[in-house]
Amino acid sequence: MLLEVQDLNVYYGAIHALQGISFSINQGEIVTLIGANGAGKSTTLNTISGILRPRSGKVIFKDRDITLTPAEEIVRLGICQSPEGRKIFATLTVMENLEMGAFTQTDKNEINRSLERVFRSFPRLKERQNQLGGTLSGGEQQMLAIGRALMSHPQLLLLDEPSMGLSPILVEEIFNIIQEINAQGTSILLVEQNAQMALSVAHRGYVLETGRIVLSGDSTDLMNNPQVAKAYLGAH
Amino acid sequence: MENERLTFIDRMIKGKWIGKLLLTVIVLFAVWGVGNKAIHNPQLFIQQIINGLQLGFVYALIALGYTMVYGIVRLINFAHGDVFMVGAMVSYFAVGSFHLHQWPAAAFPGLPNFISLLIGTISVILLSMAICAILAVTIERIAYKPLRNAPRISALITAIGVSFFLEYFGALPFVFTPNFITYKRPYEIVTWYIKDGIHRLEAGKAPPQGGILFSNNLIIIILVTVLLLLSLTYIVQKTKIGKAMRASAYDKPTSRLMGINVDGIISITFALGAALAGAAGVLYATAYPQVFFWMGIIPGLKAFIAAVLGGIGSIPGAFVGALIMGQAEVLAAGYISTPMRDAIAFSILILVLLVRPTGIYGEPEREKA
Amino acid sequence: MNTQRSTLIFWLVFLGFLILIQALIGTGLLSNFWATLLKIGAVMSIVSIGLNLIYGFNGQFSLGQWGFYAIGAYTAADITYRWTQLHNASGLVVVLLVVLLVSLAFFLVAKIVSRLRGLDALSAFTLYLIGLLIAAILAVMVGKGLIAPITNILNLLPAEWAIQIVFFLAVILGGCIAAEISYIFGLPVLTLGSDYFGIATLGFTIIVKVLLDNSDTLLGFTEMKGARGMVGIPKLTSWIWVAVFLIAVLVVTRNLLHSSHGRAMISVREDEIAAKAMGINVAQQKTITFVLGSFFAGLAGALYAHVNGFLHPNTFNFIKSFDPMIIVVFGGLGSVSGTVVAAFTWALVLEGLLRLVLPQGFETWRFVVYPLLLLIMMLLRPQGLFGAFEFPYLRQVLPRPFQPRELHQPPSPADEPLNNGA
Amino acid sequence: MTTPSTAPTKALLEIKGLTKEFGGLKAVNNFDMDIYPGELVGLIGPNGAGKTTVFNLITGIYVPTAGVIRFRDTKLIGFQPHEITQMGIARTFQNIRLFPNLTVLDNVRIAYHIHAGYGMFDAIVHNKNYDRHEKALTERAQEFLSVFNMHTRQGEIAKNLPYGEQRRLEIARALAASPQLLLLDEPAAGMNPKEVVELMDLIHFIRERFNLTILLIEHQMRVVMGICERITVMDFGEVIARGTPEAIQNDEKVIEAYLGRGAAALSQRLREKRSHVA
Repeated sequence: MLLEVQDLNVYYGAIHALQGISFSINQGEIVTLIGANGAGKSTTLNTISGILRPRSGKVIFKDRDITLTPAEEIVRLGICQSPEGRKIFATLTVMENLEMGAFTQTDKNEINRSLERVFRSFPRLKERQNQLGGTLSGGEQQMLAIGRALMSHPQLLLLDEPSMGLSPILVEEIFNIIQEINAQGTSILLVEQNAQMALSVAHRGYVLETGRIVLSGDSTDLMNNPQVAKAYLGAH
Repeated sequence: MENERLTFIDRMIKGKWIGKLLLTVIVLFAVWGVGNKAIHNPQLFIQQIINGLQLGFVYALIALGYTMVYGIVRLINFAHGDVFMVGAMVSYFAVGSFHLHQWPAAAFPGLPNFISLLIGTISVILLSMAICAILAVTIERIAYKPLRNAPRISALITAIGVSFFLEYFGALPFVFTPNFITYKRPYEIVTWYIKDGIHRLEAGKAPPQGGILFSNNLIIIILVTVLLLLSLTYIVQKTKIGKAMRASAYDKPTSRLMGINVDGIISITFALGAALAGAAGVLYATAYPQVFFWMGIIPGLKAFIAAVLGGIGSIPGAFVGALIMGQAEVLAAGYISTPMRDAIAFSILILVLLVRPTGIYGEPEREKA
Repeated sequence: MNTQRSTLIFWLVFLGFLILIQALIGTGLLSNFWATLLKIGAVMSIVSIGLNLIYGFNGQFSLGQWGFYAIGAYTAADITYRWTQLHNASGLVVVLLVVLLVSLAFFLVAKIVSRLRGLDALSAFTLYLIGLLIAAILAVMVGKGLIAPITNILNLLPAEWAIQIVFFLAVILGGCIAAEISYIFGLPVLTLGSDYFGIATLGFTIIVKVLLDNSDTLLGFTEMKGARGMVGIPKLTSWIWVAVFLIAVLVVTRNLLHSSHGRAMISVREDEIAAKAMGINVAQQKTITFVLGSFFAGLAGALYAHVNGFLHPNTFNFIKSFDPMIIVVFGGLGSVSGTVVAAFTWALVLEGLLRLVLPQGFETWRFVVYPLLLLIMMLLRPQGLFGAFEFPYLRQVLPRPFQPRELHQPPSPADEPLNNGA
Repeated sequence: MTTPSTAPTKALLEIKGLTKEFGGLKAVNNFDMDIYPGELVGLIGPNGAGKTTVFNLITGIYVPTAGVIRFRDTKLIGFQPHEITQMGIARTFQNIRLFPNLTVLDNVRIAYHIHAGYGMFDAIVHNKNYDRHEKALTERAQEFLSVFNMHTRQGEIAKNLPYGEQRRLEIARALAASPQLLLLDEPAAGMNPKEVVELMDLIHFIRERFNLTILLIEHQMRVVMGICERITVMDFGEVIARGTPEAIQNDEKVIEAYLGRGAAALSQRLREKRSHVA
């Protein structure tokens, strides 16, 4: 098991945002968390990334307890997040953005290899490497966000809403790339509003509702689950 | 684009020329006031420009600290001027009590006088820079870091508190005392004058009428400032730490997600800014040889105005703003009114802000989400 | 409802407090030292309430409060000085005329400006400036003729009465002058972004201080004596006067905040763009609040001038201009109760207790201890002493819940959670 | 249902040649649009196409570089945002912009400020005039909240409301300014399908009840195609297509730039691909 989350409880002040969440990700899997806005999806990711501290519960990565490990250390261990809303460093160039993704890497050759890999996946970034991040279009920014996360050469990639605000045609492209990245051996935890797309690429999925996991299972099963279909896939 | 209901008067007003007229009148008035006297006595004018340059370069070093700290934590670090004061004080003790500047001469007696003085002076500057950096990081850890998630004003109030503390602690009799202290320079002042070529001014002699004076101080100040400025620009633009500083300034949570130790980067920023202020402290004290516990307030304030004038958060802005501030202050004092020079400095700031609401190098209108 | 009762209790507590302190002062139980500190506390309350309106409720980070305080102080001091030392009402008459004519000029310019669409702030400022200059010159010219008759009228009254009337008018006029200057200064400056506005207002404070340093030479008011400090101001600020002004300020603030105008003011702090989208004239709201806050600062300055009978430009140094800001943050942004408590605490502890507690020879430690207290306070309670808490009378009471008279057919959210599917 | 696009009535909102540059970059370029009374019009397009900029131009937050916006025969250019709201255009925001620290009731009462009926002086002395108008205003706000089923939450602080209710409050607040034209900026963003259905019901409801004309920016095709009568598609600041939902769905240009092959077909394809990989 690559990542295991055990009975996680997170609070924002008095608000109980995550109420005992447990799930796991196996090596090579794409696992998706779906749920409504405010269900706790991003909170889960940020807790794994070490930005938020849980009040109780554990996050175990490769048999190591990383619950209280600081965020920068977690990146070094091999988990990297591409945050919601892309969060490109608009005042840095594309190249510098990618270098920031590789901040924890010290080996120059390794960085160059990562860079080549990212440019292979996203040739458009190579064309624009000297442009400021803020001048990219929405789709390009999303590519940069994913590419930047890949620069740290993670074993587990956390993707927060990669389809947000993108046109259907770009969503398609992004999801294609997500599958490619996975095929190259990176495990992915995918958080999505767009449940249909998410379930179609994921192996397994969990449904979050107000801080709890209410359903879990194989993505095909989830897709065929009438309740999920009604609430998240928009079937009538 | 034009409104249909426009009358003749409306159309006159539409050009926004009234405000521009006011600005033009003010600028013309100032130019006339200065220019008139400058033409009558061009030597004096050039002398003023040189004096302003010296002041402006010192301000630039202080302003950089304000601007860098503001850029990364959006805090107006009011204690920065007092860090500058500490820098001057450290060099005072280093030179006056410990004769730090003489160590190369003592260690390597064979060294030429010029070289040993140079190394000695550099040591004094480096010591001030180091101590200021340590001080600033300590302040940051104790007073600002715990408030990072509190409202912005809390940190500002703490900064004012720290500023008070440094001043009044410094004023205690066993620290720096509440008195003016005459500063002993690590090197002798050598003055030259320009009149039919450059001549060295003999010590104790009055400069000839119409000669333009400049000293080795001016050269040292400009050299040190340019050197530090270039190193800083290199650090911020080219190194990994500098890029991480810019990334953290733009978005801290995301920077942490990239594995950047944001707290560490903030500390480094404070340290860099304070080191520059420390160097500025030494240079200021050698130029205006008197140190006392309040001395950080006014230069600190001027440098701060300079940083805002240039567009706070922008490094070239701080530099340009400081040069403008130095000139404005000296020219205002020389040609308009000495007691009003602080008021004039601020009036310039307000006028510039009215025309460019985010300073000279500030970001123009950007698309809002 | 409880509003009636809390109002009653508020007034009773206030009257009791007023009488108690007055009795203590009258009987000599409260030394002059502490009585002065109480007055200073009340004065600081007034300045700080003004600042809390501007910063705490309207969201404009202003460091100019101290400048307006200085303007109020010197204006009022000049009026009473001329009355008591020069035995004429020249200050009163001229300032009164200036206030009236400048208001009129502003009103007229505002009429013109409102008709001109697309005028930028700087141009509007220029028009106002022209109006101000014309009105001021006119006021001085007209005023000269009126000095003698008004002095005579006032002299008909008993001397104690006359001086109290002059004092009262001087305080109000001090506030008005501060308000008018804040109006014209705020016009262009309020368009700046938050931090830049703060810096511009800080600049204002410094400019005022420098002008006061040179008041005898540059401005030509020889009686103000520039950097040497103005002496000979009558000590007219009694405890009753400050208490009355404080309560008036409190009531005005409270009533304003509990009205639609107050809500509009707060909406600007909450979200400027959303406020605009709700039809609120954000620029106007900012100006009104800034002027009102500065009016309070002027009042407070005027009262302060007559506490010690001595004014020095160094009192209005920009370092001191942080004091009201510290009080406001210390009391809690957006809490009027907190501001008053903090102001009195500030005066009594910093000026009073610390002076007494520190042993002989350690007086200079006062300002070493003060920032440490400030630091500890900020670390422990960054939201301020009171947060947004208010005492009952000042607190806004929620209206009775709505009783639907008829049943509407709103789209009701059908809440059926998925829990059962787990 | 009426078909206003063919009706001979005059346009409520008329936009001609609207252009806005930011530092030489054309965010909106030569944009035309007419909206007739009672219509529900959709504005769609990829991120950064300039949709929100169009909203900001209509509501006066930006001043256009060129072009004309006419609302009920008044040229809007040069008017301040608050004046435009007072003329009868209200809006919501992409990222909800409530007054976060104020109560639900105050959020609505602020929208009534322009009709407060009493002045500064009345407020300061709390006279009869104040009492009367303040009471009436509060009651109106409360009654209004009850229309949106939120009257029981009047005392709650806006930022503590759940997401869906914040959206509802924002729409309610916009309507409290009694607009004729309502601009909704991505109201369904961040909502799950169930909430989206509720939102669509709500939009239908307010449209009937308040006799509104609505212009809607939205990404979720289901919303746009489901409720809009006419749709304008933008890309790179320019209009690339306009027409009925059916026409838009079949427009080659739109498919190429924006819609793609359609979500269902795509998801099917991705599944096949995955089973291939696995």
